[in-house]
Amino acid sequence: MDSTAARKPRRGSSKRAAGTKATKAARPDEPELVQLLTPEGERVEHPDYSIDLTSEELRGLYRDMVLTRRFDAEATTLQRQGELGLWASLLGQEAAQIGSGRATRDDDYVFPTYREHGVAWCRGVDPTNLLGMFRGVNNGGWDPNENNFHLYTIVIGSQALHATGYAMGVAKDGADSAVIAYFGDGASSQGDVAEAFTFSAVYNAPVVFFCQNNQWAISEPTDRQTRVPLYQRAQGYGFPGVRVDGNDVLAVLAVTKAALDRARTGQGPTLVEAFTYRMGAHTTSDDPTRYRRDEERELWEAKDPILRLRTLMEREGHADEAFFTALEEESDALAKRVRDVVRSMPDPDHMAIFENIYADGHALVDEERAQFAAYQASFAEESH
Amino acid sequence: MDSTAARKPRRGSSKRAAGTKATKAARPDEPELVQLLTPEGERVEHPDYSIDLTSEELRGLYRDMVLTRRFDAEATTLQRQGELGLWASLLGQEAAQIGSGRATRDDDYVFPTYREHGVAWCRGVDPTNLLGMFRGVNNGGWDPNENNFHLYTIVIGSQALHATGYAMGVAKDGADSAVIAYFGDGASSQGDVAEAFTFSAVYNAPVVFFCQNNQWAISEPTDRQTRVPLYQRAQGYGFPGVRVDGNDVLAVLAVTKAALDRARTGQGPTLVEAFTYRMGAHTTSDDPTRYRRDEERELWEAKDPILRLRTLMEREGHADEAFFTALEEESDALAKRVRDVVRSMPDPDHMAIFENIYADGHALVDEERAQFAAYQASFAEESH
Amino acid sequence: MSVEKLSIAKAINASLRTALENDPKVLIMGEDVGKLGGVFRVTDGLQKDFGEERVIDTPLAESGIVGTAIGLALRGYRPVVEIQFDGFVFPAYDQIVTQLAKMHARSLGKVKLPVVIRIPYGGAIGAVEHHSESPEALFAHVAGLKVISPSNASDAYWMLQQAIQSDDPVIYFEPKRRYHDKSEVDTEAIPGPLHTARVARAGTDLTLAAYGPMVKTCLEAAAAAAEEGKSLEVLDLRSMSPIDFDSIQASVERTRRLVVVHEAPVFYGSGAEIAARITERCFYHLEAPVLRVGGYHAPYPPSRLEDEYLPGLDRVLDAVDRALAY
Amino acid sequence: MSVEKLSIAKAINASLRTALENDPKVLIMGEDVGKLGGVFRVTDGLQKDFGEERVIDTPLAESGIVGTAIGLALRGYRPVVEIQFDGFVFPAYDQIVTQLAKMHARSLGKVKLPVVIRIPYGGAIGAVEHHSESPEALFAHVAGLKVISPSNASDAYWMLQQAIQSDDPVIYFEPKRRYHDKSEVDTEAIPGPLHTARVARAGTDLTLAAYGPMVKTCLEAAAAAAEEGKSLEVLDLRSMSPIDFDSIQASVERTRRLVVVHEAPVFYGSGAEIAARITERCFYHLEAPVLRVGGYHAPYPPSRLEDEYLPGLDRVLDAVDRALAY
Ligand SMILES: Cc1ncc(C[n+]2csc(CCOP(=O)(O)OP(=O)(O)O)c2C)c(N)n1
Ligand SMILES: Cc1ncc(C[n+]2csc(CCOP(=O)(O)OP(=O)(O)O)c2C)c(N)n1
Ligand SMILES: [Mg+2]
Ligand SMILES: [Mg+2]
Repeated sequence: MDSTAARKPRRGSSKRAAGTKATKAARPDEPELVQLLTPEGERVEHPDYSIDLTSEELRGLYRDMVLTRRFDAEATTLQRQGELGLWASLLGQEAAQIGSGRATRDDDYVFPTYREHGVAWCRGVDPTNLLGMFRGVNNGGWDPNENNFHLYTIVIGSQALHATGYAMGVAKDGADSAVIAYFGDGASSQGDVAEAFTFSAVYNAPVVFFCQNNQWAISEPTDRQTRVPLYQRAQGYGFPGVRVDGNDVLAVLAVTKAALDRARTGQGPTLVEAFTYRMGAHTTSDDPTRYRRDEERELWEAKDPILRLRTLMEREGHADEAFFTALEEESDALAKRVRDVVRSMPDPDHMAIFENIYADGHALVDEERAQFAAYQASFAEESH
Repeated sequence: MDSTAARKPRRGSSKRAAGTKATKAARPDEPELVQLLTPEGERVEHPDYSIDLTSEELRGLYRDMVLTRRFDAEATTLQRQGELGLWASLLGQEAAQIGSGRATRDDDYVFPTYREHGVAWCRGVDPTNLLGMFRGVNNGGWDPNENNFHLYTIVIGSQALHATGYAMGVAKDGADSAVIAYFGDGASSQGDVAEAFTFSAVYNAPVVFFCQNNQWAISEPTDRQTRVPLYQRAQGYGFPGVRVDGNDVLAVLAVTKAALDRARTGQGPTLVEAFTYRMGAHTTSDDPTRYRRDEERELWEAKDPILRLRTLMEREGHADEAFFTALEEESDALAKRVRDVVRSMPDPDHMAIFENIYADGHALVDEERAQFAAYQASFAEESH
Repeated sequence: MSVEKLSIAKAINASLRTALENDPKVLIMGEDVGKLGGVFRVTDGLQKDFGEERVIDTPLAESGIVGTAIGLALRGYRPVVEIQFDGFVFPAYDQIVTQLAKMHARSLGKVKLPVVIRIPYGGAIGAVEHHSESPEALFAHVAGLKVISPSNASDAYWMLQQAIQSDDPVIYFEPKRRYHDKSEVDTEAIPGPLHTARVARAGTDLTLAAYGPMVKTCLEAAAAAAEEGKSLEVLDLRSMSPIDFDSIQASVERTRRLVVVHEAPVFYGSGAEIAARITERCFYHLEAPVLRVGGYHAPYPPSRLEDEYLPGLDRVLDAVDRALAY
Repeated sequence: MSVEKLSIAKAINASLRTALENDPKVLIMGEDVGKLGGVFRVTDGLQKDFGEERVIDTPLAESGIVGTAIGLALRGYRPVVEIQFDGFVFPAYDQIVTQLAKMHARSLGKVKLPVVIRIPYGGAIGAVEHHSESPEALFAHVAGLKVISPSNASDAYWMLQQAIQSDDPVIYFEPKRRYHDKSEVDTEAIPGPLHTARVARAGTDLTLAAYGPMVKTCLEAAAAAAEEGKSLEVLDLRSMSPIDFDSIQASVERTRRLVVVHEAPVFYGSGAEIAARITERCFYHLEAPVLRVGGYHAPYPPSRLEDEYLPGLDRVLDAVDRALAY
């Protein structure tokens, strides 16, 4: 997985002539968005953002997206089989997550919401660790500091403030790391997100706000949250906002890198709105047929993030058949591993209820733990 | 007090030629702001906002500002004398409050924060009613529905949401009333204000957000809240923002009227930033010498809202000496009445603790009321 | 026919429908309450029948929802607000505590805020974090609010009717794990007072006091105890603010023993208030201290542990045994 | 000299200064804490001496303050946050309850959040609405938080030192009406454990348990009672979560009577938890029910009524008499 390995850049043959304005409006009434790879798999240029990736790097991004999608599908299956209580699928958002995730450096810090499985993948979090909370064995199954990837945050918008505070700390430390906070279109309405904008602007904190506008907050379309494009929110707080084609992994990578670079170089926060689509249900508990039409989904299927990269790669010869075959095998292996790990994931010990509530202990917890243990033991005794 | 009485408009002689752009930057680094009356008392034109007032109307505005200032000064004195526990002076903000207050119609609804004594005046709230909460005899001493002027709200920013909800109701009713919410520069940071922006935009609610940027939130200058001018906040939520010279009563009146008209005619919310200055302390408990320099105050003294209108009126002959003399007498009478009312304001009955907690009663309140009464009675008995 | 067997969820839906029909000022507001009909389908069909002006999908911002509901109430509306899950009420906590609860008193009674806040609460549904909490004590402590929770479909229907008709703000906690429990609802009955407890099962040896989801658990415990020859009275409190202490006192004066059961953590929970006040009122009647069964002083655990965390039959019976052992 | 007579406000200031000196990771954050030194001057001079990077004037947004403090703690800082007045903590309630309290457990102990939230609380200062409240129960009910309140300058100094050193989030309630009360502080003492109660006055007939501002009131009551020949023990609880039940129990086993006093409303207040648990622990020792003296179930009243609303000497003695009458 060395998609960022240095290699002499090669020029793609299908790029449009430089200078051609290659931003595209998502809908007739929507503003332009940064795009470097069209839904048809055509490389296009953008006056402000450019990218030049090696074949290996392109293969890396492709592999990330394919494996993430496969992992996600497997998790959905596991939920249907009763192995998970719930799953929040990222289907359709692979480019937004892989493009932005791959834009981060190891020393950057990432604050996800609850759907950032692709970002977790980029950060090196073992995907099976993501499943604990959805299975109900923990509320967060990885060490945030191991990969600078914070725990999933369910209370919408909260993490935007944590990211801002963390970034304030980075600045205090004089480090040139950056911080990235993920949230959704729905989350944009929460006061906490607005306060994060205010704090980050006032303290010029090195943070990127990465909003995946997947058009829906459960059953509510984006027009229930805003009447203008979300990226424009930033300017009123004094920092730039940019809308990127969230299904274009190249554009997302380029735009996020630029935003992280701004942060690193003391230029403060940026809001990136990745314009994408939630192809599946909100979660496995949701039934989107109640509130949206199939046609919309079909429209977005034509903009699939993986397909368009594959078209480019095939046309430009960035990968051969062997690569795709091997990747398929790798996907199967990943799915199998995920399945096996989840199925054998033990339930936590009952006493875990009383663990980690406090770092320095609490008399009442000690008392209740002891009572609980005695109570449990009484059953054991009875059954003797 | 008929400053809005209809009369044939008369043209002032000192207006600059139409078309001359008459916006002025407040500081070199600040953007332009709408101004119709310069600090020197010169009438100027603005391409987007115009106003034509009769002499009587000008006298009305002048009288409002003078009486408000006098009332405010009297309240400050009363606090020093121990008659009030606290006072939040509006000194310096008379134009922002009278201009906007006089822009409202009777059927409009006003949500103040805690410093809108001038707006209260315009709404017809007896000024002595404002003093109850500062004296400590009640938490709000007027009936909000009598003058469509809500109670003062101390928890910063909360009322922006109440105003938005109220405006949503106005729209539901099909009424053409408008709603205006007052808050400060500091309040702009509160999540509630941002959420009010979101809700009002999404529902196209007929509400005007009137932010008095008096440069300070207690000891914090505005750059602790934002790094760009506050009126710009609105555009990111999809509605217009405008900065007006908050010490220019004519410009404030014109800009607020226009914003209220937008609301009335189904064009949704507007943010008006009245650029002004808190000439006094935050409240009588505050000591601004700890955090700001006298020079700043002096600078703003030169922009006094009352003086500039008087200069205009005198130069253009809108009022004679008799008017000013009579007004002085009226001021003295008002001050005396305020003093007398406050000094004889009775303490509330002890049993008031238990009143109005619920509209429909609550068993525990009844029980505690009875216990309290018995307890109080036991002292009475003892002293027999 | 006015008597129907309904689930609690359907009873709430019917109650909202009745309210929307009877009073044009009633509004439903919340996240996903419209087309989706709420994540529990409690508002199913209401937007279709009453339109977007009365059944309002709101932006994703709880403070905004409650804050604008207050404004709508000031304009004469009677908003019924849905908070999607217990754990998401906290962004609205400031508006609820500092504004909704206090405005009637602040205005010396001039302003009334007939706002109902519906909150599906409690655990045992296998959910992820923040979806299984019981925060009722955090509202009951605050003067100006009324806090209630039905345990059955009939109460779900009628208590909601009464809450909507009340001129006070009411927090209406819905026992989400019982949403599908069915019982008879007479939509033409004349309901008793809202804030009174109900004897759900009569008994002589000990009183179990509960509300919401724990009433059923207590009834099961009483049935189990009956087989061992113990006669437990079960009180369905229905209201956590005010609490019907008179009814609890009357019961305890007969049974002389009291166990309070709730899902919420015991520490600073409603059981504490009941224990303290009933001990004061019944000091010479009590044969045993009032015992409490509830959640531990711990965050609600991951769902695979919730059965151990939540008060179940066994833990209730254990407390009963301990109380009877005095 | 390490022993000095300081007011509570000055002791807190000294404690913050010590913390800033000893640990470069300690930060002070809040509204007006910088140049102004806070509205009570508790942070006076700190920004001048430690700079704007360590003593931070924040935007006017409490959720933002606590939320960014959490982020700073994740980065290794130890933020000490000031909430300007009790009534303004609620916008931050969501961050405190759903994030600050739960992140250590959520992360299975991987993440520690050493954040202290200082809240001047309580009444009797003649203030306007929202400036006189006692919301401690709303925090103590929540697992993951620790809640403390000093009653004197020495505790103010040392308990804050210990709170800042703790790896847990601590809500530190400052008895604002006692800010100017002076007593001796030994800044080189070795403090006892943070969450233990202290016998503020020994006695034999009845125990008065209190914390924060009410300790002084109870001591005055005990002095007055002594003149009537009644010997009251006064316990300064110091900590509302955890509560040092062992010490209360030990005291009550001797005195056999307990009255709990706090400014907060009695209904669902800390007195309820203490009454319930102590009654359970001391059922056979108690000669009278545990009585509670506190605020009524009412919004904090306008200041001209606060003397009637707040528990004062007379109301404490009245409860003492009632308890002794059993
Ligand atoms: C404070 C809060 N309120 C409500 C919810 C319930 N909820 C979970 S996800 C969601 C919609 C989120 O939409 P969006 O921010 O667009 O993210 P997406 O799910 O589309 O990725 C809602 C309402 C929550 N988790 N937190
Ligand atoms: C939620 C909340 N936090 C803190 C305070 C304390 N406080 C009262 S006024 C004030 C400053 C307000 O500044 P601004 O909004 O600019 O209004 P101004 O006082 O300048 O009119 C603060 C911090 C409060 N009232 N409410
Ligand atoms: Mg979304
Ligand atoms: Mg200000």
